[in-house]
Amino acid sequence: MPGKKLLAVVLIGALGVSACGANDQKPSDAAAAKPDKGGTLRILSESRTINFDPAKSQSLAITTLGLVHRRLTGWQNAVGQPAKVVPDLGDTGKTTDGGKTWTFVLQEGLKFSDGTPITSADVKWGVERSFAPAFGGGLGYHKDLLGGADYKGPFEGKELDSIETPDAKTITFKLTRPYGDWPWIASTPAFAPVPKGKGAEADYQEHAIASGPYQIATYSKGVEVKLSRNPNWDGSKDQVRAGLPDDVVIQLGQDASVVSQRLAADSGDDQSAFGASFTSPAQLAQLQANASAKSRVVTSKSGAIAYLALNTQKAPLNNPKVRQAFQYAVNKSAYQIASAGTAALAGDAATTLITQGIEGREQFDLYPSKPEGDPEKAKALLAEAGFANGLDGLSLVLNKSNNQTEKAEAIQAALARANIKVNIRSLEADAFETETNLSDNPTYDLTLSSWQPDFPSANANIQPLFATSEIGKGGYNISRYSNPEVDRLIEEAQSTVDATEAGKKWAAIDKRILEDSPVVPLIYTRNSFIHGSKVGNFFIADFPAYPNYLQVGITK
Amino acid sequence: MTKHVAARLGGMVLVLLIVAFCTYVVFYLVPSDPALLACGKPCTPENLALAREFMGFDEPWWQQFFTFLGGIFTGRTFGTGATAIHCSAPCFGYSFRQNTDVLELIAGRLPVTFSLAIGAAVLWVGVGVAVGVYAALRKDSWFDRAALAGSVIGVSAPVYLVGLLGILVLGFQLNVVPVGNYTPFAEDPVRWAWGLVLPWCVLAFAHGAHYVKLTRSQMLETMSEDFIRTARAKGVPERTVVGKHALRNVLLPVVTLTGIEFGSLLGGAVITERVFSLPGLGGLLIEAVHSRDLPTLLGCTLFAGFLVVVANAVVDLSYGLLDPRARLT
Amino acid sequence: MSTPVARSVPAAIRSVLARDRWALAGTVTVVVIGLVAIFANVLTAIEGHDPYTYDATALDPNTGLPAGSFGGVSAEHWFGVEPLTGRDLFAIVVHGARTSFLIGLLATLVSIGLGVLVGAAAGYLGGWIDRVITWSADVFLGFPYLVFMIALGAVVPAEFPRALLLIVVIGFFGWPSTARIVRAQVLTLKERNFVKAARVLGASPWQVFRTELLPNLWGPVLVMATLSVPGKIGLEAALSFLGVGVLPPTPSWGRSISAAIDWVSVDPAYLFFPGLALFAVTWGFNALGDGLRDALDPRSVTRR
Amino acid sequence: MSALLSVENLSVDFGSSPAVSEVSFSLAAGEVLAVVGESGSGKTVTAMSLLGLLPPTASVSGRAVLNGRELYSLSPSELREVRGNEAGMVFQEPMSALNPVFTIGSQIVEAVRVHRAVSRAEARSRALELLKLVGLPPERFKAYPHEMSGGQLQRVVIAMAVANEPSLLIADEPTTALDVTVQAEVLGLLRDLRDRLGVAILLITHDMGVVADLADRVVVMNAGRVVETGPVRQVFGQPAQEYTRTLLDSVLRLDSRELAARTAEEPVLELSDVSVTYGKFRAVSSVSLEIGRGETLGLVGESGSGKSSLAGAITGLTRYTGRLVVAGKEVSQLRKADRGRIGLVFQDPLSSLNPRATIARSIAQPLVLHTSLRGRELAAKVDSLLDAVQLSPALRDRYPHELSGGQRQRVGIARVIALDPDLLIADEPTSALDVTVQARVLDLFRSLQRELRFACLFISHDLAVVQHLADRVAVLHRGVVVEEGTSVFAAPRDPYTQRLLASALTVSV
Repeated sequence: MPGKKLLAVVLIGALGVSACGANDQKPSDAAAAKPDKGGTLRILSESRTINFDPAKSQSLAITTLGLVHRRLTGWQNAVGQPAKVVPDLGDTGKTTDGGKTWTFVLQEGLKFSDGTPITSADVKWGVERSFAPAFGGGLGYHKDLLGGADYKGPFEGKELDSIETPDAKTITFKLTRPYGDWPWIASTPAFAPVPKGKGAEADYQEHAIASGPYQIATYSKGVEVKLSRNPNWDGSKDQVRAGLPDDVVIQLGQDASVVSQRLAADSGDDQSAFGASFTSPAQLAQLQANASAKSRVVTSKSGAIAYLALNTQKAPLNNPKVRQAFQYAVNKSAYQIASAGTAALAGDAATTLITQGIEGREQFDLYPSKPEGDPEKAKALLAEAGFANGLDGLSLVLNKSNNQTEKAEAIQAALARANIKVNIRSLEADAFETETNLSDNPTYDLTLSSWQPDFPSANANIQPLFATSEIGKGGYNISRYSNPEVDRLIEEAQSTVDATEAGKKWAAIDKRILEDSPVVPLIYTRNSFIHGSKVGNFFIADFPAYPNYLQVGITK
Repeated sequence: MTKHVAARLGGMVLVLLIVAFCTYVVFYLVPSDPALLACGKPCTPENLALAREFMGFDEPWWQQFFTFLGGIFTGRTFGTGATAIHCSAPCFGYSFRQNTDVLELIAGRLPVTFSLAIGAAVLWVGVGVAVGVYAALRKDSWFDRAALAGSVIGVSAPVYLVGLLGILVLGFQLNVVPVGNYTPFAEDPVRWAWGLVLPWCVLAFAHGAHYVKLTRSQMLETMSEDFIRTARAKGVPERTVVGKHALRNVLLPVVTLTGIEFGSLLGGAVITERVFSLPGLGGLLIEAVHSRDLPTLLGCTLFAGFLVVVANAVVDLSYGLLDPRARLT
Repeated sequence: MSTPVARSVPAAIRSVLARDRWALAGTVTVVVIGLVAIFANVLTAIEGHDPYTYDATALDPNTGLPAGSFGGVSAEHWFGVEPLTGRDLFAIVVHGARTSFLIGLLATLVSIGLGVLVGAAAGYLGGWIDRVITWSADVFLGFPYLVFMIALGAVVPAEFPRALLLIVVIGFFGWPSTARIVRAQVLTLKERNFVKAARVLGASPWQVFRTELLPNLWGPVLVMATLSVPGKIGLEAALSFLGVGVLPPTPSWGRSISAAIDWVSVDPAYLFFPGLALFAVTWGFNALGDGLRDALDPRSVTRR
Repeated sequence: MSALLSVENLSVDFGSSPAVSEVSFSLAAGEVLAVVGESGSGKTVTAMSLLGLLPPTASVSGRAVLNGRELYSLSPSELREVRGNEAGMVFQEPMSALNPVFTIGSQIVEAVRVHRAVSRAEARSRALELLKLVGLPPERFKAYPHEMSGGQLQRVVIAMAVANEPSLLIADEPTTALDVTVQAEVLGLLRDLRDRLGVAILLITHDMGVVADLADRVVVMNAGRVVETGPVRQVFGQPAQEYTRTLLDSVLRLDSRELAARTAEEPVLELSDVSVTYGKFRAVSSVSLEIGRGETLGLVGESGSGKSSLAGAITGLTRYTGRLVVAGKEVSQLRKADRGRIGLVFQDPLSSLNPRATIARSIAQPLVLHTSLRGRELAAKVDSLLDAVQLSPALRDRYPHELSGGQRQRVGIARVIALDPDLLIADEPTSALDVTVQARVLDLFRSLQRELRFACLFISHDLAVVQHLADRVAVLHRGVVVEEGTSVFAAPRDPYTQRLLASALTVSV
């Protein structure tokens, strides 16, 4: 779920971009120094596996996987600007029928690391591969749109008819309905090319054929992955990857606090390394004491939206008045401290559903109050709804592996001020997911969650969390919010091809949903990363809240 | 003799089967679904069903257990056609969470855990026995008192507490020893040893304490035996009395304890490896528990049970070597 | 066969405390922490905080660390406060003692009780009962029990009281080692003539166990129990350390220590107080147990 | 003849009370000097002091000169030279005196090599020579201690002690733990060694028979002091001291008289064709016996003869085949209520009493199990039982370890007679007691039997005790009763019985 997948994203992908930290921090010294070509970049990852099989990956376009695989389209992000979809292997796509049919044209002269040319058939094969049951686990937004409900992948000899490759450069997707964000979908991992006919083996991830600047040199399970230059990658044909270092070494299974200590010490190889995981509040507090280390901490300006989901299908939270009371009852300030020690490190208090850094976002606050909340107003709303004595025995479920205990306890304490009594129930990840995402009849009233869109469109912010189709059955609509009007508006916005126009529609939907108060936005969670002194061009743009790995280089 | 060995082997296999079965049942009851992970995002019920079928989770649970057992002897194949995954015999399961044959996972982590355990055991048995013997010989001296006080502290201080303090003081404050760096022995033996120095010492401090206490009391007991008096009456030098006559008898319980501790190595490794961030079996186990990776868990528990059984057998065997009374006739 | 000096258990305890300074110090430590656990509510009432209330005002607004030196130790907060939450650390440590003692002592009771019964049955009755029990003990010792506890913690529904679960699980997995020792003791005792005499007189196994065996097992059992309490307390702390022990917000030393690891270089007090408490109570029981063993265990010659 | 060893004014104390005070004696080359005394007389401490084998807490004063060397002032390395070289030592418990984890051969070799710079092969051949000397076959060289019998082990210990042809052999109760026939062999070996090697022997023993058999002179000790010294013949024939006389009077003498025949009464115990087997081993085979009311049957046998198995069968602790009837009921069918009809007195009185139970509770146990007596009545009954075995009721709240050996055995008897049993089985009830105590316990036994008229199976290896107490005697050898009747001592028919009687040592001078 949001929480868990988010974690997975963090671990599997690492990121990196820029610059501006919280407290108006200047771009760090190292980031300012211009990195040269060459050197060995080290990435210290908590994760024990990195899935280089595009079909199985949920990696963002700008993190680890992007070093090895190119995709049909790419992301361009920079500080102070919303992320844009840009050409990668192909152009950004054209539609002639209002978003139902999309055609992409690949650049000339592209080659895989083994020297064979990359054709539209290889892209098609890659997408088809993601339908095979053996290659599950990746981002699958395309599957429904391509109408592949009964399709079980290309290894059984069948092709997916909705993808056409009239020639080696052209690829056409015929969608089941108009979809304006298809160019964004084409930047998800499944749109990386796999040489046609290859990749049937389960361990393809360990020797995947590269199209990006690096190829997999060695893959030692659980220990490290060494990437070396792909001789067949042509930098002039790639506008999203700088490909500066000669080698990239990803050390796996690193303990986060040890990583933080090592990078703070900044000696030897660690000077050209950065940590792929968030720096924890404890580590941040520690880094404050070390001027050199402090200057090498990069904090995102914004990030995933953390929210309290209210189960809108279960009494008494099926009453919008009651739900609105929660908007005032929570204490966003205590939540900030519980998550990172200070508001500056935790991230701004959130009032909208669309996260910062996304095209078309509008800032508004339907329920203005102090950061500490307004328990009196909450009580009044509850009284209006017929609960003058408050609420008792609400159940708040938690995903145990997300370290949300303190945050949940902060919520629990805040709600208590408005006479809302909550019991916290901590579940293991699978049990939590089964209850929130799969169950038809869940018993929870509240749950804490956070959501980072998988691509920089408000669509990815709103649709997975609030469309009726996303309730249960594996969807992430955990407030179980269902409003035919909103569903219709979502479909309309999704089919809008013009980005600016679509953005406006999404902003309106944002407001419309919050009027019903299915969730209480808490904060836009900031992420902090630390890097060694020789790592240059290490920035975090407005979206996503991860460094852009593709631009990082080593300074001399 | 042959019959005895056969009975023993049979018993070992039965123990392992029971361990495996209990592990299986307990973890099967845990709400868990590895197919969820392979299902993708968003995870539709159709995708989930496909993933389940592919992994063999659509069978009834008892049948899955027998399929698992069968795999040990015949190997298993998941899925069909070009994308099928083959896990050759002995197949201790295939982890879809980690996309690996479990045996391969264990084999990959084993060197770390063994490096840790064997190095530390050599240290703690050696130092523990030496200190225990010396303390017993100098009973009531300051050395004896210090050894006893130290051993009570060693027994009382949790490994993770001592480990953390060690990392903090020696690793980060004084920068004497490296932290969180495991180098395979084959790659660079010196860096291998240097990287493990701190964990070895910490483990040796905690475990060696038991050996000090055990050796000391055993030594005191042995030194009051009649045969020690006989040896002295023969005119045997005191050094030989201690080093030959007493020590050989003292070693018996030490060997037993070592065997038991070695058998439970995996359980202990869970905490040690977490503290020292070492990529060993304990870490694999705890990751598997947290991610409900049933095949890996089953494989690990079976392996752990196997270690215990083997350790017991080795203890029995070395008993026979050390103590003629225990020899089979 | 040399016959041990028969010393009554209370007399042995008295003499140990009179003679052995370490054992006395251990006892004092255990008693003091025990009293702290019993009167946790009173103590926290005197200090004026409970272990659950968040207090942002006790934190440094720039870092989320406790305001003030050494973890915010002050007249207001005797052991300082937790970072990020501002909860009172003294209250947490004191209530953590309650968790530790409750689980440690009751789990010991369970494991020793089971171990004595099962071990005595194996040793005294012999035959197939002995074989089955000895064999089961082997099976149990072969279990990676830590993994099992972790797993059981996940299987049992959240509604089930967690402390009870830990007591039962920790206690249950402790029986084999006790049973082995008791079995060995009973095998020796069984050969002693007074047990034979009772059997000749027609006493039933239960009567023999109660009147002949048990009085002679008290010494070793008490020693085993005392020495196994710290192990049980440590195990609870270790499980909490691994995140599978008592559920938050119930205070637990192990969980505090686990949480404090990350903070140790900036807020050592957070590790110091729970760590010290855990060490002190473990050490206390061990020192007392060693003293008792010297006095009660006939095989031991480790007199100080 | 100048003294080989002379001890002058030896005093030893362990902190508080002196264990040995002002002991003096001397020993000439080739002479056998026995030091006798009951437990606690200080005889063993005296012997141990000579080779510096006392625990470090002991403080020793006085002088002991061996071959002109002052033993008590030797440095550790000088002391080592004396040990095993000039003076060899033989201990009481051969089973524990040898290191269980080394072969006996290697232990003998060690004894040789410690004092002689010889090669391994030479030491080995010397060890084989020694084995032959003590009458063990050379194959035993590779044997481990647990594979050998007590008598064989004692021979090994002796072989080590004489390995370097010492001038003095200190033998501390060398035969106490051995069977009668084995004891005779070991004593024979010692005598032989004295004759062949000319070694002087300092013999520590409590057994007057052993003294009479082997020693030239005797030192009688009591409570750490020397009571009397002189040639054996003189001291035993005309003891000068009252204590010596009492000691000698307490020794039961074995003679060849016929036991007084009794008229047979109704049998209380009947065994016919009783066998006990453990796996393939037959411990008791086809034994048939009977004992009438008020009668005592003495059962004589050495270790391994099956007497304990037989006792186990009769008390229902051991499975058996055949017919075994007590007071008209088959033992294997006995119900709990009938169990009280059989009483059992054990060899080691301390181990037969629950160390955690008071004397009163131990005595009351059978009454609690089998009668409805409780409270005041029970206490009164316990007191009367204590009185019956001539113990003060003041002992009722004591624990076993607070009593002397004789008192404990009386408690054991009191407990057994509490239920007025039909049959009493006494398994070596006095062998752990000093002679003077033994005599008194046996007297008590006899008077109780006269009064209570129980049938008694009296098991002992001590022929004199059996002769003293029994009406009839049965001899058990390898599970078979080889001879039975009243004339066993007067006219033994079976060769084993003859050998047994021949081995028995007498004090008759």
